Amino acid sequence: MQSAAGATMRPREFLAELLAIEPVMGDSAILTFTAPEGFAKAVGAGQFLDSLCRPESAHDPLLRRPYSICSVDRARNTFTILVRPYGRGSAWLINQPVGTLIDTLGPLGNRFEVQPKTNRLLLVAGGVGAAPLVLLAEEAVRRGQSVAYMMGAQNAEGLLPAHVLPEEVEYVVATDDGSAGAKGFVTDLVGEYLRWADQVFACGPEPMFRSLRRVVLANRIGNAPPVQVSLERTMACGLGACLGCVVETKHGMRTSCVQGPVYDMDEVIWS
Amino acid sequence: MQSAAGATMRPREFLAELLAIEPVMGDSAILTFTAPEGFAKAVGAGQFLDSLCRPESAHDPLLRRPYSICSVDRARNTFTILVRPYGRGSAWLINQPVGTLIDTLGPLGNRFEVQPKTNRLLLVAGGVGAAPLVLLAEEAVRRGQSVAYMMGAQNAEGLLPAHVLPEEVEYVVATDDGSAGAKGFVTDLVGEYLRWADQVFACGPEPMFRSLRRVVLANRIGNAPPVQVSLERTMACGLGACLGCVVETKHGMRTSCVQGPVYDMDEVIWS
Amino acid sequence: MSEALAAPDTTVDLAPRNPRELVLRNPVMAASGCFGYGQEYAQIIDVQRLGAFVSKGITPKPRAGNAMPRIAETPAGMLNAIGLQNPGIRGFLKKYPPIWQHWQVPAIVNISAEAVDDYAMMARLLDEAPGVAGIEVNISCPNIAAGGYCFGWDPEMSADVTRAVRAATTLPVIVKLSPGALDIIGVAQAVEEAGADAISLINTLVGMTIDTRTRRPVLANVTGGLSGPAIRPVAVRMVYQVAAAVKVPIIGIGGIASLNDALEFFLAGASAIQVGTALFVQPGILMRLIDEIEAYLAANGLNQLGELVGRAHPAHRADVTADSDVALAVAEG
Amino acid sequence: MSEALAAPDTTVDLAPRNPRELVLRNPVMAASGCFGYGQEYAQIIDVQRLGAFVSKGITPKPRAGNAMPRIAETPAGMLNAIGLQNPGIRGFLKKYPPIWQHWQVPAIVNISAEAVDDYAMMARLLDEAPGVAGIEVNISCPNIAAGGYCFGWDPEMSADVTRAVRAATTLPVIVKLSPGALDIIGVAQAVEEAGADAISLINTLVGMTIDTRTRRPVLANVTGGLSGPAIRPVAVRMVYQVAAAVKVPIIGIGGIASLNDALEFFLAGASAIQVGTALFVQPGILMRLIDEIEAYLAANGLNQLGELVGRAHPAHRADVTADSDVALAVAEG
Ligand SMILES: Cc1cc2nc3c(=O)[nH]c(=O)nc-3n(C[C@H](O)[C@H](O)[C@H](O)COP(=O)(O)OP(=O)(O)OC[C@H]3O[C@@H](n4cnc5c(N)ncnc54)[C@H](O)[C@@H]3O)c2cc1C
Ligand SMILES: Cc1cc2nc3c(=O)[nH]c(=O)nc-3n(C[C@H](O)[C@H](O)[C@H](O)COP(=O)(O)OP(=O)(O)OC[C@H]3O[C@@H](n4cnc5c(N)ncnc54)[C@H](O)[C@@H]3O)c2cc1C
Ligand SMILES: Cc1cc2nc3c(=O)[nH]c(=O)nc-3n(C[C@H](O)[C@H](O)[C@H](O)COP(=O)(O)O)c2cc1C
Ligand SMILES: Cc1cc2nc3c(=O)[nH]c(=O)nc-3n(C[C@H](O)[C@H](O)[C@H](O)COP(=O)(O)O)c2cc1C
Ligand code: FES
Ligand code: FES
Repeated sequence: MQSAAGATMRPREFLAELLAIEPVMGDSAILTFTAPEGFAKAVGAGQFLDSLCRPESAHDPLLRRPYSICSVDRARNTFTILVRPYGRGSAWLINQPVGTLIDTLGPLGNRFEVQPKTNRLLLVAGGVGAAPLVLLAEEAVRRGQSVAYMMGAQNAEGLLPAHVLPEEVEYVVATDDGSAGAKGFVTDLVGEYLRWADQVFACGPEPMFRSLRRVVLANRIGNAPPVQVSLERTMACGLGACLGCVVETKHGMRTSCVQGPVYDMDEVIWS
Repeated sequence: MQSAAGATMRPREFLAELLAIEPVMGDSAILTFTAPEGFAKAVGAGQFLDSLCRPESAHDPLLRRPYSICSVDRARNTFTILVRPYGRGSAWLINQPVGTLIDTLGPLGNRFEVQPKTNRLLLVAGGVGAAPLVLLAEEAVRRGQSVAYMMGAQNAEGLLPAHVLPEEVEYVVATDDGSAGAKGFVTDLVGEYLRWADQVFACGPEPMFRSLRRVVLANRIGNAPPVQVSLERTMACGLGACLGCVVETKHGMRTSCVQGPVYDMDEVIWS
Repeated sequence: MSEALAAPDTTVDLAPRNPRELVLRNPVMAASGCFGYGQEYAQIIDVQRLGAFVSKGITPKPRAGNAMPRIAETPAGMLNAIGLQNPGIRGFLKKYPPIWQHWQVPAIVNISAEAVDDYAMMARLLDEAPGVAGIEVNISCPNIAAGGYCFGWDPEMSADVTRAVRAATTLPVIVKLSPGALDIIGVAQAVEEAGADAISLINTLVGMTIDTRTRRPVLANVTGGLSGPAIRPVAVRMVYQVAAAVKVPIIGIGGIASLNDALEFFLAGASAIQVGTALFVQPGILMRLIDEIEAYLAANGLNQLGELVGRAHPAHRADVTADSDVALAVAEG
Repeated sequence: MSEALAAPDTTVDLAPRNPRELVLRNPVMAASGCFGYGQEYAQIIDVQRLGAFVSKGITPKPRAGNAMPRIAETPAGMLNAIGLQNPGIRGFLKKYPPIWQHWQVPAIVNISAEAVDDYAMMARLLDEAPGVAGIEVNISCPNIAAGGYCFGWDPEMSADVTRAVRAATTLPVIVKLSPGALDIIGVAQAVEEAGADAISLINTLVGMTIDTRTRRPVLANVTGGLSGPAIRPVAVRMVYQVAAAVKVPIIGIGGIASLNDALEFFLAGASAIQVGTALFVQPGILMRLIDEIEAYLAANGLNQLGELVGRAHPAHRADVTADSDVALAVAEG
C-alpha cells in the first residue's frame, strides 16, 4: 500500500454521491460521499473540496462552497465533510436526500505539515473547524503518533461526538456552561499542553485564533512548539487564479486555496 | 351545494402539496395537488395558477410560471395541472417528489364563457393546451351538455389518455403519423364539427390557432359558432399590475392574466 | 442596547422641507410600474398598511405601450419594455384619484415626459387632485429637445425638469434618478439644489436578451429595463454614494426581496425603500417587510428606523477615519 | 440548410487589419483576472485547446492588491475588488512569457495604468516579448491626469490611450471598454478610429453589498466589480449596440455560462467570447463550449462561425426594414 504522504492528486471536478447523513453538534451533520478512484488515499489533512450547493440549472447562489475533508475511508474510498447550516448553500447541502450527486471540485489546497521528528500533536478545534483536524488525527494515529484533540463549544451538544475520532486520541473538551469537560474556553486548556506538544494545529473561528495566539505567545519557549492554522477566506475559483482569497503573510500575499488554507501562525500578519 | 358558475375566489398565495404524478403524453405529467378550502368548487375552466418553480431560497429562475387548472376533484378539494418539461421551471416542477410544497398563486384569470343557450361544445386542444379544456369538459358534462374534445399530436403517445376525460365526452383525435385517429392535423377535422357546435373553445400553440382560424373563417356562417381561445403570454405579476402580458384586441390592450387568458377569437387582433 | 418598550417608530417624512409633508407610517413602498394603480394588489394584500405606493408612470397623452413580448426573464432578474402603457394624465385623473381619495395610504404619482413643459403641465394638473400625496418624477426619459438624450444622464437637464415641476406644484416632489448617469452624485446634487424633496434610486439598467432559436431579440422593443435581485449591488452602491452627498431623504430601489435586502439599503443611507420585481414573485412581500422591519428594530433595541439609516458609512465605523470612502469607483479587477 | 461535410470552421481572426494577425482556432477565450496566467487552470483543463486566454491585469509597478475581503457573492453574480494584485510589468515579463513561448495557445496580456504614458511603456516592453500574442488594454482605470476620471468613460481619453498603445507596438491591440460609459457607441468608434484591432466588452459594473450583521460594507474596498450571469443582459445589449457601429471584431464578455449564452453574444455581433466568473463555478466550461459550439454549427448546417455573427440584427430579419434598431435605449417602464 502506498503511503499517504507521497501520493497527491490533481484537482478535478467530479460528482460525489451522498451516501449517509449523520446529525452531529446540534444543527450540523457529517455527510459521507463516494469519491473518484484513488481519492481517499491521495488526499491529506487540511485539504478541502469546493461543492456546488444548488441545483445545477440555477445561477443562484452562484459560487461553490469550500468544505474541509473531515475523514476518509481508504478501504471503501469514501470521504466525509462536516457541515453547519449557516446560510443558503450549506442549508441546501445538508438537506439533500441520500443518493444526491453533488458537483465537487477537489482536492484543493495545501496540507497540515507534520515534521519528521514530531511525535505529539496538539489539535485545537472550534465549531466546524473540527473537520480537518479529524483527518489529521486519523493520519497521525496511523503513523503511531500521540494526539490530543481539544474542542470547545457552548454546551455538550455542540461537541463533536467522540466516536468520530480514532480511539487512540485523547479527547479534551471544554464547554461554556460546563455541561461537558472543563467550564470555559478551550483555549484556556491549551497552556498546559503546550510543553507536551511537538506541534500545534488549529482550525476554528477568528476569535478562537486570536485567543489561541495570545496563549501561545504567552506560554511558549522561542518558537516551539510551532503552530499551524487553517484559515477561512471567501473563495471564488479555488485554483489560485482569481486572487480573491489571499492571506497577508510575512512573505507577501498567499492564496488560501492553493498556498493555504494552512499557514504557519508566525508567518501570518494578524490584523 | 353551491353551483360553480356563481362562486368565485380571490387570488391568494398558498402552499400546494404535491400528491401524485401521472406521466402522460410522452414527457409530460399530470400533477395532483391539495388546495385551499373551497378552491375546487370556486375555480372555473380557463383559470390558471402561478407556481414558483424552484427552491424558495434561490433567485433563479426568478419568476413564477403559469399553469392552467386541468381538473378538480370537488369531493377531495384537489386539483391537477398538466406540465410539459419545456425549460428550467417546468423541468424542476415535474421532477419534485410527492410531498413537495409548491408555492402557488391563484386562481388567476378569466374563464371560458359558456352561453346559457349552448348545448354542444367543440373543444380543440394542442399539446399542453389540453389542460384547461379538460376542466371545461368536466363542467359541461356536469351541466348535461354535449362535448366533442378534439386533440392532435405527432403520434399516439403524444395524446392525452382518454381516461383523463369524462366518459360522456366524444374524444376525436388526429396524429401526424396516423398512429391514432385520423392522419393529419386536428384542425382538418374541425370543419365538419362546426355546424354541430354551438360554441368552440381552443387552447394550444400559436400555429394551431392560425390554422383553426383559417378553417373557422372559411366554414362558419356569420359569427356562428363563436370561438373562444386561451392565449399564452409571458407573465410577470399575474395580477394585472405590470402590463407585461397584454393581447391587442379591438377594444385595446387587454391583460392576459386578468382580462384573459380567454378571448373571443373575433376580438383579438391577430398579427 | 437600549430598552424599547414602546413599538419602534417606523415613520418617515419624505418631504421634510415641504409644508405639505409626506409622512409615511412605515418605510415600505411599492415601486412604479409594478403595482398598477394600487387596486390590482388590493385583492390580495392590505394596501392601506403600506407606507405608500407609486402609480404606473403617467404621460401627457395616452399610450398603448410596446408590442409583445414585453417581458423576458434573465438570471436573477427580468427585462421589461412595457412602453409606458397608460391612459394619459387626463384619463388617469378621472379614474384613479377619486378612488384614492378614500384610501388611507399615500398615493404617489409617477410622471414621465419627453419635454420639460410636459412634466410641468402634469405636475400642475396633479397639484390639486384629491387623493394624490406626492409626485415621483421619472427622469429616465429621452429629451426630445436634446435629440433623445436622456434627461437623467445630465445634471443640468435633470435640474431643469426638477425646477419646472417644483414651480408647478406645492406637492412633495420625489425625483427618480437613472442609473445610466455617469455622475450619479452630480445629478443627485443638481436635483436637490433644484428643489426635489426626496430622491428615488434606482430605475432599471438597460439590457437585452436574444432568443437563440429564432435568432432575434426576445423583446419586441429589442432592449428593455433590467430589474430584480441581479441589479441590487448596483443600486446599493448608488444609494451609498448619493447618501454621502445630499441631505434630502433617499428612497432605495432595486432588487429588494427580503428583510436583509431592505436593511442593506437603510444602512447605505435610504430612509425608505420601494419594492418592484419581487412583488411578482412574492405578492405578500410588502406586508412581510413591514412586520419584519418593526420586529428587527425591536429585537435590536432601536427606537427609531432613523437609527439605522446610513450606518454603514465611515462616520459610524470606529476604525475608519475618512469622512467618506466613496471614491470615483472605477475598475476593481 | 447547406450540407456541412467537413467540420465547421471555427477560426477567428481578431486582428484582420494587423499584419501580425491574431488567429484563434476557436472563439472561446478565458477572461482577464479569472484565469491567472494560464497555469492555474492547466492542472484541470487542456489550456492548449483554447482559442486564447487573457492574463490577469498587469500594471507598470508591482501591486499587492486590496485588503480582504475581496470577493462577495450577489444574486446570480459576484463582486470583486482584487485591486490588480500583480508583479508589475517587469516581474511579469521575467516570469510568464518564457513559459508561454512553448505553448500553442495565444496568450494575450491585459494591461492597466493610470497614465497614457504608462500604457505606452508597457506596450513597448511587450512588443517583442516571446510568447505574447496580443495586448488587451483595460481602459476601466482612473486617469490620474484627469483627477481620477475613468479613461473608458470618455471617447477622447479612450482614443488617447489606444493611439499611444498603437504607436508603441505592432502587436494586435484589443481595447476593453468600460460599461460605465454613457456613450458606449462613441467610445467604441473612437478606439476603432484610434487604431484598435478589436474591441472587448464588457468589463464589470460597479456594485456594493453591506453585511447587515456588522453594518459595514462586505468588501474592504467598499465597492467592487459586478460580474457573472446577473450582468449578461447589459453585456449583450452593449455588444449589439457596438456591433452596429464598428467594423473591427468584437469580443463579447459578461456572464457567459452556457452554449446558449455564447450564442446570444455571437448573434448580437461578437466574433469571439470570453468567460470569466463562470470558470469559478464550472472549471470545465471552456472545453465544453469549444465542443458545443462546433457541434451546434454542424447540427445547424453552418460551415463557419461567422455565419452566426450579428444575425440578430435587423439586416438579417426579414420583417424588419430599419438598418439598425439601436435607438438611444433609455427607460422602458
Ligand atoms: C477552506 C475552507 C474550509 C471550510 N470548511 C468548512 C467545513 O468543513 N464545514 C463548514 O460547515 N463550513 C466550512 N467552510 C465554510 C463554508 O465554505 C461556507 O462558507 C459556509 O457553509 C456558509 O455558506 P452558506 O452558503 O451556507 O452561507 P452564505 O449564504 O454564503 O452566508 C450568508 C452570509 O454569511 C457570510 N458568511 C459565509 N460564511 C460565513 C462564515 N463561515 N462565517 C461568517 N460569515 C459567513 C457570507 O458572507 C454571507 O453574507 C469552509 C470555508 C473555507 C474557506
Ligand atoms: C395562461 C398560461 C397557461 C399555461 N398553462 C400551461 C400548462 O397548462 N402546461 C404547461 O406545461 N405550460 C403552460 N404554460 C406555459 C408555462 O407557464 C411555462 O412557460 C412553461 O412551463 C415553460 O417554462 P420553463 O421555466 O420550463 O421554461 P423557460 O426556462 O422559461 O423557457 C426557456 C425558453 O423558452 C421560452 N419559452 C417559455 N415558454 C415557452 C413556450 N410555452 N413556448 C415557447 N417558448 C417558450 C422562454 O422565453 C425561454 O427563452 C402556460 C402559460 C400561460 C401564460
Ligand atoms: C476576480 C476578477 C478579476 C478580474 N480582473 C480583471 C483584470 O485584471 N483586468 C480586466 O480587464 N478585467 C478583469 N476582470 C473582468 C473580467 O475580465 C470580465 O470582463 C468580467 O468579469 C465580466 O465577465 P464574466 O461575467 O464572465 O466574469 C475581473 C473579473 C473578476 C471576476
Ligand atoms: C414591469 C415594470 C414596469 C416599470 N415601470 C416603471 C414606470 O412606469 N416608471 C418608473 O419610474 N419606473 C418603472 N419601473 C422601474 C421600477 O419602479 C424600479 O425602479 C425598478 O424595477 C427596480 O426595482 P426592482 O428591482 O425592485 O424591480 C418599472 C419596472 C418594471 C419591472
Ligand atoms: S479562490 Fe481564487 S485564488 Fe483562491
Ligand atoms: S402578468 Fe402582469 S399584467 Fe399580466
